[in-house]
Amino acid sequence: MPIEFKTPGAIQQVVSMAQMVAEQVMRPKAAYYDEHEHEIPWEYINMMWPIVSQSPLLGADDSRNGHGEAERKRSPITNVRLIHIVEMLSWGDAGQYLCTPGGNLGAAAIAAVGTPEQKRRFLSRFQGEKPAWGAMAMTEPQAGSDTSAIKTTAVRDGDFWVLNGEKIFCTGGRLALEESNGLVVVWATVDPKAGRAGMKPFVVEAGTPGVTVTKLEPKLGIRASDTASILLQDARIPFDHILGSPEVISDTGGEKGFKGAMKTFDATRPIVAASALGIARATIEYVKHLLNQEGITIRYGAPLHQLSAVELEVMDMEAQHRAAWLLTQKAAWMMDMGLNNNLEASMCKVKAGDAVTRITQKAVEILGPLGYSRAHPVEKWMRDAKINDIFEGTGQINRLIVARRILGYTSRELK
Amino acid sequence: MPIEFKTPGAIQQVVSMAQMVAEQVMRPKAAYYDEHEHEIPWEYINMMWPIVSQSPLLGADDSRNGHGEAERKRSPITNVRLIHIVEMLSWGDAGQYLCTPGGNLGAAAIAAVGTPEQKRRFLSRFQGEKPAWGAMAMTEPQAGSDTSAIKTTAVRDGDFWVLNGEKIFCTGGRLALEESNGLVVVWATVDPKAGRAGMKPFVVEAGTPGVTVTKLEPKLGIRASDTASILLQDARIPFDHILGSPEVISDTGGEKGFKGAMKTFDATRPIVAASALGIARATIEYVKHLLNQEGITIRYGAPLHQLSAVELEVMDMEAQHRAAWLLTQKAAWMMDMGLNNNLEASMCKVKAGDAVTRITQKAVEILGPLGYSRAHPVEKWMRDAKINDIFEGTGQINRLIVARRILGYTSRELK
Amino acid sequence: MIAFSPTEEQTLIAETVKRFARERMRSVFREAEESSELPWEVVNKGWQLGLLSAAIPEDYGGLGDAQPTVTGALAAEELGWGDLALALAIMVPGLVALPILYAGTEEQKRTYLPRFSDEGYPKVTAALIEPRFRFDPAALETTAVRQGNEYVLSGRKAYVPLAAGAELFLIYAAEKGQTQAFLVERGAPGLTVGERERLMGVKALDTYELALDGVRVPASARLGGDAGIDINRLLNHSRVALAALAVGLARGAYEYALEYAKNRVAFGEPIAQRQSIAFMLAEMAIEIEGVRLSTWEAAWRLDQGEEATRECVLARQNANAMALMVADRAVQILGGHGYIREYPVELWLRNARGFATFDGLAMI
Amino acid sequence: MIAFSPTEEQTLIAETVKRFARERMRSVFREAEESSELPWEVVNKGWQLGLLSAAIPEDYGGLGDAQPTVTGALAAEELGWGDLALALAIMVPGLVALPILYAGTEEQKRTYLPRFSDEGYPKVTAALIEPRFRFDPAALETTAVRQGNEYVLSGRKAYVPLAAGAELFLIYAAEKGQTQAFLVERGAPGLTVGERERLMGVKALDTYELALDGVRVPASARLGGDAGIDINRLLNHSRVALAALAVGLARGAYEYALEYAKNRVAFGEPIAQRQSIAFMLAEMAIEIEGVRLSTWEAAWRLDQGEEATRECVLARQNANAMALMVADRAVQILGGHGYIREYPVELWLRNARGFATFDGLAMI
Repeated sequence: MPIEFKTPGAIQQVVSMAQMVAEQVMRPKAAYYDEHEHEIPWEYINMMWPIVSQSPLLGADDSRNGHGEAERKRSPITNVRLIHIVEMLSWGDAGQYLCTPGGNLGAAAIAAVGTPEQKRRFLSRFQGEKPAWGAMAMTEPQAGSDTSAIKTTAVRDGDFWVLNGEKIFCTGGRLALEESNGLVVVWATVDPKAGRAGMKPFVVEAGTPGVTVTKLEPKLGIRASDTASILLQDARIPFDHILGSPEVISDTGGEKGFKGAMKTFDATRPIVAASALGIARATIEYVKHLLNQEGITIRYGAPLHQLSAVELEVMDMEAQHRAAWLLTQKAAWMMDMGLNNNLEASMCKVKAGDAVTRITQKAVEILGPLGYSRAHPVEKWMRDAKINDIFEGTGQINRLIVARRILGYTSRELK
Repeated sequence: MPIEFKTPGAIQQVVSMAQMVAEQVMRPKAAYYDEHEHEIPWEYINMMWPIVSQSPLLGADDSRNGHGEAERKRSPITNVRLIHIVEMLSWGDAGQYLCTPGGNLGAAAIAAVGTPEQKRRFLSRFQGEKPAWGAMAMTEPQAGSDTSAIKTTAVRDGDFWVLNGEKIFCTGGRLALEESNGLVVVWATVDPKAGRAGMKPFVVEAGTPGVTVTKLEPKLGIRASDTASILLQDARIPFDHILGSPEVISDTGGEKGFKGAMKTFDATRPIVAASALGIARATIEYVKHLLNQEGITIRYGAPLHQLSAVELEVMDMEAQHRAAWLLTQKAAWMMDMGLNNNLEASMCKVKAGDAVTRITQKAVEILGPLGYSRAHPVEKWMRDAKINDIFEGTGQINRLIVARRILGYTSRELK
Repeated sequence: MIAFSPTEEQTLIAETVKRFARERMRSVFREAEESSELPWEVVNKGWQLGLLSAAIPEDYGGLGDAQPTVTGALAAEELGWGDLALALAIMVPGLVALPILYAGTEEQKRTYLPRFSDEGYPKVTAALIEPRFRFDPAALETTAVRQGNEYVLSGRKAYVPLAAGAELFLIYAAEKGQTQAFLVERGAPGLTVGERERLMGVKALDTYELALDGVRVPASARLGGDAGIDINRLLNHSRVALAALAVGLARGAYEYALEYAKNRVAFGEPIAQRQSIAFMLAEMAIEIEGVRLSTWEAAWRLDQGEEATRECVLARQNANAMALMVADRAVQILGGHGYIREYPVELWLRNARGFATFDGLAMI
Repeated sequence: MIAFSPTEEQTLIAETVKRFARERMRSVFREAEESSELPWEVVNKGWQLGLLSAAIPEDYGGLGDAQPTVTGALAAEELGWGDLALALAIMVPGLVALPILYAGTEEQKRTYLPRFSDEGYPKVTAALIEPRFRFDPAALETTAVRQGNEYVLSGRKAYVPLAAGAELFLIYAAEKGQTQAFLVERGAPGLTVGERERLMGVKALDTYELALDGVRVPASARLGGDAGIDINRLLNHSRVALAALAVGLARGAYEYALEYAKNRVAFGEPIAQRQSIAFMLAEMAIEIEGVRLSTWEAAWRLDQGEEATRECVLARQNANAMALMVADRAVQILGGHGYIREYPVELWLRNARGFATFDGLAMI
């Protein structure tokens, strides 16, 4: 397969569909959901559910029913297709996009680490009649980037695990636990002394007693999406809700459960990058459109001394956007090829996070009095954008991962 | 004394003198000495020597004869005046400026740590008939920013010290040791196991047997200035050539000798910053002059959408230059006021190093085919500029110092 | 002399404002932002600090500070540290008083200035910005046409603070292509205060669009009489005010991020002990100080009677970029907490981005 | 399909060039720079790799690569890694051959192209840049005026590589305001090769000013005949070549700094174990890869027959900034060693700064 940059027809088709949804369902309501924080965008959800539940459009769902491997082999564009759709939907509205029903991160973890039986049991809900959500709960008040500091415990009690602790920053936690028959994959330690080796993922289903959504964070942007705090008070779940081995496997070679979680980041970081770049593209298009109305078109190739400050800035926006998008496509393509993309996943995340932050912030400035006003969408895009440099690993954490990989250092050698 | 930004008349006068030297002696030969690396700019040196040797114009010289303290009290503008002169001379040519005769860093160390008797004995040469240079030798092949890794040893032998080791990156080492009756302050350890506590400064005079300049580094810029390697082979110097106490004072409270050296950086970092900013100003003036010839003047205050890319860039150059110059003036002013300026000295060094690097690199680009040509001075200024982000503490080391100070961290807490 | 130490008097003023900012502004600013309502009690208290009156010469009822702009910069930094929306609200009367002071006729000064030393917050505002991409204070679309003994004003303004309650408007308009200013009373036929605007930040401060539909004012309403105004001179006072506010906002964000980084433990030690975080903080500190000094210099030059356009423009431009960089990094240092509205840094990021737009929205 | 894997053939070519760069270019580049002399043996060897011939269709004596620009980008990256001055020297014949290939008449192609598959390095060069601040390839000051069956060329050119030994010049000039190109033989009356230029970097490559004082060429010397040329199309091939070279240069600087940082011990451990250094390296790696992919895309679009001006311009612009950033950081990571000429990074910094200026100095 030679170097090529043509989006395959199969992807173009689904992107066209996503574009229709973005233009006709998401855009018209984007400002509304921004102003009405935590209202649930049911129009979008109900529009998307039939699609998501019928076809393996979005992410890990294509691994359901245990056919993930076969599926992947048949269509080596799963990840490339997915990032294209995510980019398009985020172009529509990143807040609504994050409410897309389906298994999401929760299902991804199950698909990555669960047994075939677990996949069947837990993932079928994402093909049902009603929208359902999966989510992942990792972060705790004292444990952000440092996931090894997690304090939530899972204690075995006969055929059950008893979970206790508090999770924060769980994207879509409310949708999973309160608005659907969904599930949350909760990370807890079975042995607080064992560090990462003791950390295990547990499937917590909606309706489990002792599990409460205690808070939805008020946020800078992506306000349609809920960022939930979840309290686990003696929450009892069946023993076989643990994903992977219940054994605490010590240091070397081990950490399988934790590594499983890290592995899902290799898939999800390009997705976050794609979401960022959907916002970035929306912003660039809007700026260029507005400049066009003012009779300003970008003179690509004009020498520096002829360019206006705004032209140069827009060109830089486009260059950064393009580089980030290509890095993201490559990271996804590598996954599709079955290549280890751990380095590339973090690279594209860093670049996309930087690019979208810079592009949206500059756009607000360029548009002057219009940029800062909520009558135009650019200020919202600036607010939405920033999350992409923070969640699924901050820009700093991802730089650290890139640095370790290029230097061949362990996390002990490069802290 | 209220906030004020008027350069005092006394400083304006010496700056005018320095400007004459810069315009009439330095600028006409700047390209020549750049092309003829390591030729010594005697015109400049001979022009400066009568001034430098007669009046406390340049730096530590005003501390000579043990009258430093009194001098400082009488004229609380010593450091502010000095940075103004350095800025002006570096505007002329940074390479020649670095050949300015006088005690320089060597004398600074003697003035800071030496006894009154040592000051008399060692510093009088900087008032003699013939130009003489002082220098400082700290860096070694394996010890750059990490000065505690120094391997040069000083072993006591009766009334002598015997020095062995190799020093590199000694600015003006050749002028001090081979071209004049000068001196180099050499840092060596009297107890390799004691770390910094064992590090002591020793005065090594020109003509000392066993002391050889083994190499002059070929450099990117500042080519008139020599960056010498100095080999010390059983170099015997009298016992009382040690500066400060010969005792190894252990960890806490101690490190007096080393702290003395660090203290001189508080004085010299603003000087390096000023030199950087002389280059930066020369560059900005040249760019604006050339733009003026093309009929382009900077429209300060025009809205962003009206500015050309070049206008915005020049304005940014000027803003960064100005901020850096004010930081530098403040650091020098604090010294004059007797205030601890350790934080401010590193702040201005970081900012000036960044600013001059960026300004000169951008200027080459803006001038297009002219910028990259050696027929114009801008490319040389870009080459000269870069040293300022490296010597007397790289930008990274100075950021580290700033960070420790603002966070209240020791060097153990923030490595 | 070159010197970087405020006078004792200035230090006292700055300390007073600092205390006010810490005790009064910081206790209400987040709620004010979330509710989009000005806490008038605090604004009135801020007004009663008498900062504007201090800048007005004794002849016109003020205190006649010798370095009004430098002192103003020191005070504005503290107000900006407290909260940008409240700071702008406290400074709104200056948008009318200072142009009168710097460009008004003797009669205008005598008529209007004394009221700015009253205890009661003056119900005035000014309208400069226009709601368009190509807004340019030196080439306004709002026009003033002389007809006999009157001027007729037409056009549209935006970002007019507190317009709903204002009884006196200073309205900038182009007269024969030159920007001039006109004092317009509330209720003048053709003057309509539009809907309250919705902005990204400074939500506690209510701002409005203004429609001018052939508003007639007597010739005497023209600021500066026949001489008119030099818009650039007034803008310089605005530029330096915005720069000082930006320094204050950035200092607040920097201090907050620094404390957070020292207290937030990850991987066994405070995150501030990581070079990536520590270097970010170091650069924030350096940039803040550099812009602060640039702002002081610009202010000092204005007090010296220099035009100082270059210094004012550069200080402001640098301040825009610096405040955005600092606030953005503060969000980054707080990570997830930086993104949620229970912490202040996201608000500082939104407010910081405003400085590029707020022409004429503050003045010292 | 979206795919990021070169073909086996391309990989083979890239590997061959990589070996040549490592073994031949890297062993002579520093001395060549210091002595300002081209190591012709290495340049000839580089020429004999046949990269240009590979891009020329079989009809004209070449090998007819299916993706000539993509393959060219892969090869240029490796040459740029080896050394920029030598890379440019090896690529000089392409400055004549490729414009003929892309814009020449059938006759011009048949006349000139076959010689570019010869073993011997063709003594040709091209002149586009003009020695002035306002240089603009689309608005040249050098003019071509039609007089009967001839064109008369007048003006001044700069940055003309290897002009002293060239026997054929492709000279760009404005004809009625449009940029056209003319094939001029050495010795044409009025054509004077000036003094060798002194530049900041790429010193091994000799470049010259050129004076055109009413140089007369037959009408048939006009590239593309009556149709002429589309300068922008040719510039796109130059932009993508410069971007690829910049990626190669940057990769060299990055790799060198990375190895240095892993081996240089300070404060008890390799400096690469400090976040400040490690993060710099991470960002360098990310930017290099981002520009590489942007360059590939631009090259691919050209191979598809698209105009792709936007992609080519953005790739080059991004490459300029990236190469400068990477080389500057490499100097910074090496500290004092970065500043001295016994280490290569200062050379890479000087060369990196050239990319903004080198319009038309490389082409693929």
